[in-house]
Amino acid sequence: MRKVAVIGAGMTRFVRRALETPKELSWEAARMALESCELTMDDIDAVCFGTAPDAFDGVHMNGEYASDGAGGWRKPFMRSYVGGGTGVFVPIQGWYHVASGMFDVVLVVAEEKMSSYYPHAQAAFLTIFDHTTERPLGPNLLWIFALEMNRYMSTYGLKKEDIARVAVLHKRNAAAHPCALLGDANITVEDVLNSEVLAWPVQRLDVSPVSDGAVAIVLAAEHVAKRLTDKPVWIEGVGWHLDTAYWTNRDLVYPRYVEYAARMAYEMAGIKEPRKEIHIAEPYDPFDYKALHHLEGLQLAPRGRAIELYLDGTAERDGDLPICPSGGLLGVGNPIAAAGLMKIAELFWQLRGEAGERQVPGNPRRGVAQAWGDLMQVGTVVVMGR
Amino acid sequence: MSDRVAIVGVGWSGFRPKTPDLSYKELMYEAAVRAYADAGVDPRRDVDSFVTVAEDFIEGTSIFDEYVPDQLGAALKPVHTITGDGLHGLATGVMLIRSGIARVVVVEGHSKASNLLTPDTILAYAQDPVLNRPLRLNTHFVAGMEMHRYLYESGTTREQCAAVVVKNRRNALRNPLAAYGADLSLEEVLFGPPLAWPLGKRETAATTDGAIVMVLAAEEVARALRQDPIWIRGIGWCNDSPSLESREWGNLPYLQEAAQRAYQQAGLRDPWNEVDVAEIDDTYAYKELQTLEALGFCGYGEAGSLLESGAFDLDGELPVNPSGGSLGVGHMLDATGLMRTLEAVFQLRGEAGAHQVAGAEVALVQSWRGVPTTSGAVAILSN
Amino acid sequence: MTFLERDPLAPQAWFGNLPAAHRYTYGLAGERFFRALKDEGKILGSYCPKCDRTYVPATAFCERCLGELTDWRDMGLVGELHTFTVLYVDVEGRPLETPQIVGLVSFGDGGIVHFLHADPESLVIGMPMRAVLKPPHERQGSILDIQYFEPFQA
Amino acid sequence: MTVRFKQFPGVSLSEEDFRQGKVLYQMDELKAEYAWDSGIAIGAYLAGLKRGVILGVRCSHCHKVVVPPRTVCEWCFRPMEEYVELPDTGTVNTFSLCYITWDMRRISEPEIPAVIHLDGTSELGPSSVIMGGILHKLGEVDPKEVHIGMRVQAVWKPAAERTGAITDILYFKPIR
Repeated sequence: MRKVAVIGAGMTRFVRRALETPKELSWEAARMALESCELTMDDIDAVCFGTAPDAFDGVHMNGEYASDGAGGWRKPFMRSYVGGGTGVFVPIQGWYHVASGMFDVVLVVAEEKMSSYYPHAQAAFLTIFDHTTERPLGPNLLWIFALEMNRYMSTYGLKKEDIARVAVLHKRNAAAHPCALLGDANITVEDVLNSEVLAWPVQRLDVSPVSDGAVAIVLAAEHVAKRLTDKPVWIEGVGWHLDTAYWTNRDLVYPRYVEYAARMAYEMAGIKEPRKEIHIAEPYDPFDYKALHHLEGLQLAPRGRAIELYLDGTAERDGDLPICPSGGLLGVGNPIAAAGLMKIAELFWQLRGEAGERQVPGNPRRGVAQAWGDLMQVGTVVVMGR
Repeated sequence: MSDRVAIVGVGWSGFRPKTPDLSYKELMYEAAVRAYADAGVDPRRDVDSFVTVAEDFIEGTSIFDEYVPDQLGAALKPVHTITGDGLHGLATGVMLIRSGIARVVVVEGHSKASNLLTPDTILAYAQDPVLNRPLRLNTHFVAGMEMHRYLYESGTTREQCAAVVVKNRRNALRNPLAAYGADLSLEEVLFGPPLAWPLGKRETAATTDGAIVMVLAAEEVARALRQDPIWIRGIGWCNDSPSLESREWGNLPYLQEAAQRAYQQAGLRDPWNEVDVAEIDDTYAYKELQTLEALGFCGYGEAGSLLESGAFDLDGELPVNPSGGSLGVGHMLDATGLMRTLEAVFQLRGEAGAHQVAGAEVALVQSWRGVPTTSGAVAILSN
Repeated sequence: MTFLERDPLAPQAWFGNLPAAHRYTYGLAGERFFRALKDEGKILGSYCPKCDRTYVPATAFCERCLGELTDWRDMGLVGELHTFTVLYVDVEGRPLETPQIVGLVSFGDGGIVHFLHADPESLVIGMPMRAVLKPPHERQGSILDIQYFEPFQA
Repeated sequence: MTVRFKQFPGVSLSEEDFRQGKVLYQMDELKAEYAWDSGIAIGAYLAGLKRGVILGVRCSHCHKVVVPPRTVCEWCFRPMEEYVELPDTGTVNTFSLCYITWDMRRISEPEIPAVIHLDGTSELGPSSVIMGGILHKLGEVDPKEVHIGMRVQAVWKPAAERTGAITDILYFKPIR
């Protein structure tokens, strides 16, 4: 297998409502990523683009529409799409572009402009449900999260005040992120527990904010990466799995699809004991309990016990396994596809020791990023190391 | 390409303007069963990765990716969607195999065009929301403007464009999968109802339903599975500017670029003499001529007269769209690239029946994602 | 290919829609371009010195090199007819009683897609066309602040 | 970066900016309508609902019984063998008390969506991760009393009003 490195990254601020068009958000992130590794579009062989439902940006075939901003002009350009998992899938797409031997340098861009959906982006989620057997019930996105969270809490007897610690840690971490929408160094568990109930057990502050933003990274084949940088960060493992669409025919208590995706990535990376061999984790955290769910799927905690990582300080920035040092979706924001790629950018900066105020101590050598999406269904996992 | 990838199984279903007896899942399932039987693979055991091509607004579902796995035997397996044409899906399969992460990949594309009650307003939502959409124009205007500029720059005539329709719909009469076979005169096309002058309605492909599934395999697996794998020797894809204001109108530079990549991989120097059969875009009749030129089969402005000379007929020097193309088979939305690939596989296996091109060894397949996009792909296949 | 049979009483289809409404901002470039159109009656372009291209409507970035474009220029109101069509169907696909004449009028290396006000027989690719704007007080900052383009004789 | 970049792009707007006309914007609405062919399996499911019956389906290979029907078993990739008429009773697998509608309007009386594991379908267990659950809503119940494991039964629309839709079941109510 050809080795593939991340050699550059850039991102916009994540904001509630951006002035920029989807094209312009993509361009801002892409341009920064190129500048960060001192490349120009002449050096780019192909472009991979990620954006989640067209219903957000409000353009049919949004990939085609935004392609110029992402650098797709007269380039091989493709958009990949696995719902919420897209942000961590699009670097996998970039990886196979390079690993195939067909391209040496690939620009990977993820963009989302959720504020275009009017009046409220959440309404777009009605149409992720089966058109015939579920949509007539008027479901919303909160339903499935609440159903899953309840199943998870009830099965393992988890307490809301414990789960709230996830939101608190991530939002506090985000206070140090210059692009964050909801960083808050002083937030407390009580704040989360006192926030408005949306769909019990889900409350306002259990949820990541709807946002606009874009992130871009540059991937290069080994021979190019070594020429361009002293500090390549290698993509050591990639994995993705999609479970059945019949989500009511499964137990929502455990994300098997994340486990399968993680095992695929770990096998490729030669990881046998993930808890010992991984130094930073960026699990997908659109809701606080989801981070726990995903840590279990990633085999970083036994089933039902991921919360212990938060209770005993392991998850903190200076803990034994820092979790979402970026601030995650809960803190930085959740422009769907861009949020996933933000995690990849965070690992890139962390592993190069360039994360500034957010830098995890101890020269971390390896990290894992993961996203989730579709109907409680897809896991996408990338392992990066230096 | 050095790491060879082959098509080892193909399956299809539908290929009718309406498929009222089957849901989209059942349509996909039927094509999948055929493809797996053709390849001799069990999807639960043998397939490493699955790729589908789809767009949400065409399906009427946000995140259509959700509903892909079950009927393909792909549940709890690596599956992902490419929002592109079937050839983009095929290219993705090739990359997955060449990267070493998969040895057998399934690529799926489908059209339930008959289920769309408002196809025109959906397509209009692909226009730039600020610059173009406020004019409230039917998106066919892009094709009308492109055709006009192409005729102007290349000297191609409306008669030559109409002749594409006559040829392709006659070819379709020989293809049992084609829904729109017809024996039309040039006049019937030329003086038919207008759509976006100079483009006529009869020069525009009608849609059809169907699903296509292909099984791709790495060389060693392909050779173990069958005697006659069809090799993907080269595949290229490219975009031009998406904006109507800054793209090129008379030429297809993105297609030239995509073709050069595919030719380079395949080691093709002289497409006219080395390609035996071509299945290329004819969403609108003029596109076939404009595309032939962009692919380098002839000089700019020469395709029209070559067509009139019979060069692209079924028994001509370079049979183009022997299947009947989109005009004859029907347009299958983003499954169109796979529809053309299916025909190429039939041709290269010698299974095309009444529209078989004698001795076909190298086929070119090309597709475009339609208005208002500038997204095209080219593949070179051989037996 | 399936063991299960279709129930003859089954409804043929399930009817539904994909509800989606949007509010689009004009963006970094669009904000400035459309304000100039609305307030000053100007069509602006943006120039990329590296690629030697002028984008019209002005864009914030060059699609070729992704450089930021800061050199904005007044392109005048007269461009050249690059191509046009006569459209016989409306946005829903229904026949139009009066066909629409739509063209791309080029300015710099870009142009404006808009309605053309002329006898189609009289239109020739390459001829000069002038933008006819709405009166200033009716302009809202929209592509529809241009009413149409018409042939221009200098 | 973060060390490298001093400034990050991204211009944030507020609702006020729109209201006060500080930013230009364009509104539009998608007109996207569909007639999705119901097909064999879902067609039969809908026809069953109209008759007042919930149809499941059995796989002859792995013997699981699931709902709604499908023509192929997604785990064995074998054709599904037969429809099974299921009782309209089941158990709450999980639920939520939802104070927000699909388009984010606030409501005072919560909707109670639930995954209901229907009787007569496959069950979760040490060796099975598959069950026959459907998404529906609960009614005729005090939200405070809803719990996982609660036994429930479908409340149907009157036969004359049924159209062959999942909403032919109004909701599930507790079995007392």
